[in-house]
Amino acid sequence: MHTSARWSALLLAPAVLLVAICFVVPIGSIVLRSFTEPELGLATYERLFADPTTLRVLGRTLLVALGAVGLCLLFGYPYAYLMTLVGPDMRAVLMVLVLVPFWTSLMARTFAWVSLLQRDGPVSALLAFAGVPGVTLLGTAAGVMIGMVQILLPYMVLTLSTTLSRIDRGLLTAAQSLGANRYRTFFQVYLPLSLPGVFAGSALVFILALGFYITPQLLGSPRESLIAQVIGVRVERLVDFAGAGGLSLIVLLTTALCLAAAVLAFRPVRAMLGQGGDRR
Amino acid sequence: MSKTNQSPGAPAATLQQTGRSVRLSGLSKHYGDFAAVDGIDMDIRAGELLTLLGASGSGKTTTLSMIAGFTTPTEGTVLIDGEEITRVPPHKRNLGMVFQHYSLFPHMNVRTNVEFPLKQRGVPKAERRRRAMEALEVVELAHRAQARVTELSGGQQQRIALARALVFSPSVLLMDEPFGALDRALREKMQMEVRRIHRELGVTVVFVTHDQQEALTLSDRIAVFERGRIEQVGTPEDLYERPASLHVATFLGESNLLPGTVDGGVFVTRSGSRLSAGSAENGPATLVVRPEHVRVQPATGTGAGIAATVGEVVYLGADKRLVAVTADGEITARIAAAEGYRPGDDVRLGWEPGAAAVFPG
Amino acid sequence: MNQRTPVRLPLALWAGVTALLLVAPTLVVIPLSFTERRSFSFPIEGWSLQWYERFFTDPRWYGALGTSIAVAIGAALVATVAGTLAAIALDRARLRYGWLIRALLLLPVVVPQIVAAVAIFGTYLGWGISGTPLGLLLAHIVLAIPFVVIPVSTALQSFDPTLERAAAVLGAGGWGRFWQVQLPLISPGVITGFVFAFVTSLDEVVIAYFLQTPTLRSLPVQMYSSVTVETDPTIAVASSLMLVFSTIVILLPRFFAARRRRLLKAKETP
Amino acid sequence: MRSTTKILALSATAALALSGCGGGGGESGDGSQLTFASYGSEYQDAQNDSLLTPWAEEAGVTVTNDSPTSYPRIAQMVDAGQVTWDVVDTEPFYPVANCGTYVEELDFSNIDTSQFPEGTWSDCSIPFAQYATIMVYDAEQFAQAPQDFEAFFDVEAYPGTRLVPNWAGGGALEVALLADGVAPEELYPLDLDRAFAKLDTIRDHLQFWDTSSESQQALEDGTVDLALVWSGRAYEAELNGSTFEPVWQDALLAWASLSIIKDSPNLEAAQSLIEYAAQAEPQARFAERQPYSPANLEAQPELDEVQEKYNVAAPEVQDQAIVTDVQYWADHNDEANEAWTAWSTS
Repeated sequence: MHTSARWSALLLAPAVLLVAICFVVPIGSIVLRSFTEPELGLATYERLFADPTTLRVLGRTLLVALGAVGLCLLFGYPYAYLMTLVGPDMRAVLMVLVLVPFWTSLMARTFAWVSLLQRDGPVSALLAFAGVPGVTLLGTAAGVMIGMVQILLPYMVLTLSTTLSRIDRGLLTAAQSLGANRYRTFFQVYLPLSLPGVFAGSALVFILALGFYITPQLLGSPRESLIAQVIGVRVERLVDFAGAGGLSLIVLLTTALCLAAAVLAFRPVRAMLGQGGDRR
Repeated sequence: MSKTNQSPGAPAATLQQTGRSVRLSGLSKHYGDFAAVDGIDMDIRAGELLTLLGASGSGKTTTLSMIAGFTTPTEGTVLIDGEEITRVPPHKRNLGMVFQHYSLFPHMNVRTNVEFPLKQRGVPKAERRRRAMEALEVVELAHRAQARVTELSGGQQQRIALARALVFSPSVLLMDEPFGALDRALREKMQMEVRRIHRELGVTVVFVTHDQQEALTLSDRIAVFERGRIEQVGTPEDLYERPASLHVATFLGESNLLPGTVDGGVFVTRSGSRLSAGSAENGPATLVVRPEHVRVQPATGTGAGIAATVGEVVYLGADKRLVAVTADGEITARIAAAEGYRPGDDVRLGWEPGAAAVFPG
Repeated sequence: MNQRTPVRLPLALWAGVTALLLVAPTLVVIPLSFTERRSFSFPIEGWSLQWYERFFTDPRWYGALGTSIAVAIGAALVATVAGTLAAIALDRARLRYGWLIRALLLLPVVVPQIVAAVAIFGTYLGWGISGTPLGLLLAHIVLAIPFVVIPVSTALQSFDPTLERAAAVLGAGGWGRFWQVQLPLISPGVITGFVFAFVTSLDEVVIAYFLQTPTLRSLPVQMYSSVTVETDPTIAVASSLMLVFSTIVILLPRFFAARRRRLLKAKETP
Repeated sequence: MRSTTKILALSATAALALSGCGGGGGESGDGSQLTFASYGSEYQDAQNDSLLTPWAEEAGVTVTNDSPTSYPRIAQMVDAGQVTWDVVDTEPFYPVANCGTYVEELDFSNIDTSQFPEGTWSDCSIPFAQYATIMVYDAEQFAQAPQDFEAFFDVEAYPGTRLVPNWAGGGALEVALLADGVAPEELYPLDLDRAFAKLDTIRDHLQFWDTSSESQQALEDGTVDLALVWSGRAYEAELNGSTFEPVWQDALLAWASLSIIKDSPNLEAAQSLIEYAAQAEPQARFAERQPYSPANLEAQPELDEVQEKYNVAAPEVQDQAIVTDVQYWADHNDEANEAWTAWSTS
């Protein structure tokens, strides 16, 4: 249906105005402060890049986010795939298993992990039982990763299952009837068809992982600090809004760069994030 | 159809009506430099079934879209019963429409789909239900009223779509390649159904297709589209017997084409045979003659005509198809089944002067 | 449907591990909420209801719950309406700068919440809405909009536009087409969006932390404060209640759907 | 469109009604109101019972509480000219570092500073309670009690995990230098490079706490073996059955600092509250409620046995304690914290 420009402007207005005024203006002003304080110029950035923490933590954040994406796919894809194979009742059960943690407060889940991963906690006991005694995951990179993956996994599964449930299983039968074995069918037919979901889910998880604050704060040690925590320190301990604005801009640009790469490389992501026009 | 012999799908009285006329005047649609439709003038008479026939990209679908109101013309006007509706939005045009892929609402059942247009018109619930059931009876699917649309076959879905398009007695029914997705047998059955419903309800139908056989079967009149223009409008017989252009002649039915030149009322084939050219102007031209108008005679006879050798004879039941090889290429003829020509026989081909048409080019 | 691919054992086992990872950590909060000691440590030696009593008698806790739910409902409603309308406009009109608008609307997901929190706090303070319900509501609406736009856009991509043409030519005006055809068909996306938005607001800590006043404190902020200031198992009560509440909300409609399905099946095969 | 606006307005109203019309008061400026910001929870409750409520009754002022204390929040408030807090409880360095910029100078004509330990008050702040950053050790783990901070760095004699505060001013830098042989009187200005070098020798045995409750939790759960914690948290942990014991040698004294936010709309009432808070009685009442000791050494709180054990105001503790140099921290907080972050995140 053709829609006049005036109508679309009217439909877009509430969301666009809300985001622009209540979000972009504040972000813009803090980023602006990184260029205007203490005086107009790039002093803030010289300061930030002279500090070895900036690049080190930024690199670590990217790696952790990638790791989280990988693990979420490793756990999430087979799970979402299974959801398409089982009957409606079982599918409902599997869906509930995803939605319940998704709905449970992030604070609560992070603290559940604290108590699970602490020294002599249940996970340590389990590992000791499995023959690896004396391991404490709290305060380690592994602990942070476990917590992050558990929190991000529902986002991946929900995004994937939307895509996977739409894939016509008849195509698989067709491919198999043409002589492809199960694995070839999966890798040559099913997997390519599921890529839009994989990239949408990965992009979502990656972006969310970049901004993780509470989980690494509580499950990790300073050695696992991510960029959000460093920004937090800038603001809360140093009351350095200019520096925080500068770091924010760096994170924003990094994210934009990663997204741009994903968008350029993969059409499905472009379809999701780009113009809604090129459907089908 | 006699009144004592009504079929089970007899029309409900409420659906019967007087169709309206549609006039397209100077209608154009340009996309940048490209003219999808290029200045069309056409009158669609009240109650007739008119087919827009053409290859894909010929402008027939864009024209239908402008009648429906989905596409705004760049120039020109659309009038229904003399009233201009060029800029009226689709939902205020009171047209029925059937789409190629049925476009039934998947979240509604059969009956609520058919009730949909009545609901938009504020028809009370009880009457809505009654009329929907009547429309479903017309398409002989009343017994599936409660079914989910996804449970139905393609043919059934298209009949539901037809019922939905007719239930509110629209002045004009638009059909956009409605049977393209159906198999051949079902398509022919649906064509008969449309003919029946059109005849019984008296609605004006504008039917888009690229299938010339379908167009010939269904239409009161056919408009042949080519490159955004209408080449010819007429009854199937007009078009078949008296094509206005070489394109129309070749697009509809089977034709023999003979290239040659017109010189003072005489058509000279490349090999030198001289035939009547009627009133065609001098210059390079093509002679067109239908196979059933080609007369085949034994070569012994003298008289005018083209010398040929029988190449192939195919028995078709009611008649035979004979392919004759001439110095100007193959010419196909339909001959009576009783005729005993065999491949290799020398024959002489001819036709009544009025049966062949000569077009420049 | 009757032609199912057999589920292989390794796949089922792996999915089982995943399910355990998803659910087990959440369940640990339940026994923790009944602990006798003021500690999060295991094993739990004595049982007590004192933390539940505390949750429901201390206005800081039950008040925070009320604030959280009110803000989450408000934010989710507004974000769902605004986000759905925007997604529709972006889907239909091939706007020249559509991608830019889409990027703008997705921006709140990209920006780390600590940045958003500090920026929003500073700016809202200047506008006099920091520490007011309106300020928190606006921040959460904005944060939730992307979580509506994404699923609704996805739903719109699978929406057949000729259905809308069909509805139009059958007499449905803009509103009719929207309410009777488009919205029902994209409703799974809209509902997902609402749920995402609700959860986003309910879960959000950092911005709410900066915008808080003692009278406007959301449950996550109360939990965070409680945990950073004292070791208080009431947080386990709060999480257990949220867990039970959300499980009920998720399970009920599914339970009814499953029952209806079984009833239908029973009817079809007498 | 119109309905969107309506829904927006409706939910805003609903949220407003449900959350009980928030927004701290204190902007009236007629002296009948005051907003007090502190660290929340039972700590702030105790401040209310021992200090704010008695004062408010006496002065006829309505007190609004806000929490937690947040430096960026103060900065934003003052910079935006929208000050909603009047009196605030902060770390000691803050009012010294921001005297005259983010906090008001105090009028000392009605405040007796003679009873405060030297160095605990400034032009812009008074101490309300004191505590110490001390070393604690797991008595079940180590038969031989460690005597001083050298033990903290001796992983041979005292193997195990060490817990330290995760910010520069938390005390780990001072402890590292003292353990490395720096004399207490030569501690400031801190030699950061030397401190980090010393800390690096036990880097693999270190864990960090950001909030004091984390440190208390660690003591109660026994997840560490030695720790630098606040005395009050060690006290709470002992009440909950922890097996950690304090070492008072070279305890780093710190205190809760009260000051007035710059451009406070209720300056007079704020000054009156500060004057009241400097007195012995409210400080004694507070010490009875919380594991903090009075900063006014005239105060005579009635303490039980365990409270007495952790009483920082006791003469024997005061004698072996080191007072944190707030002027150093006021001047070098940013620099030291940047260095700390660079070190701790690597």
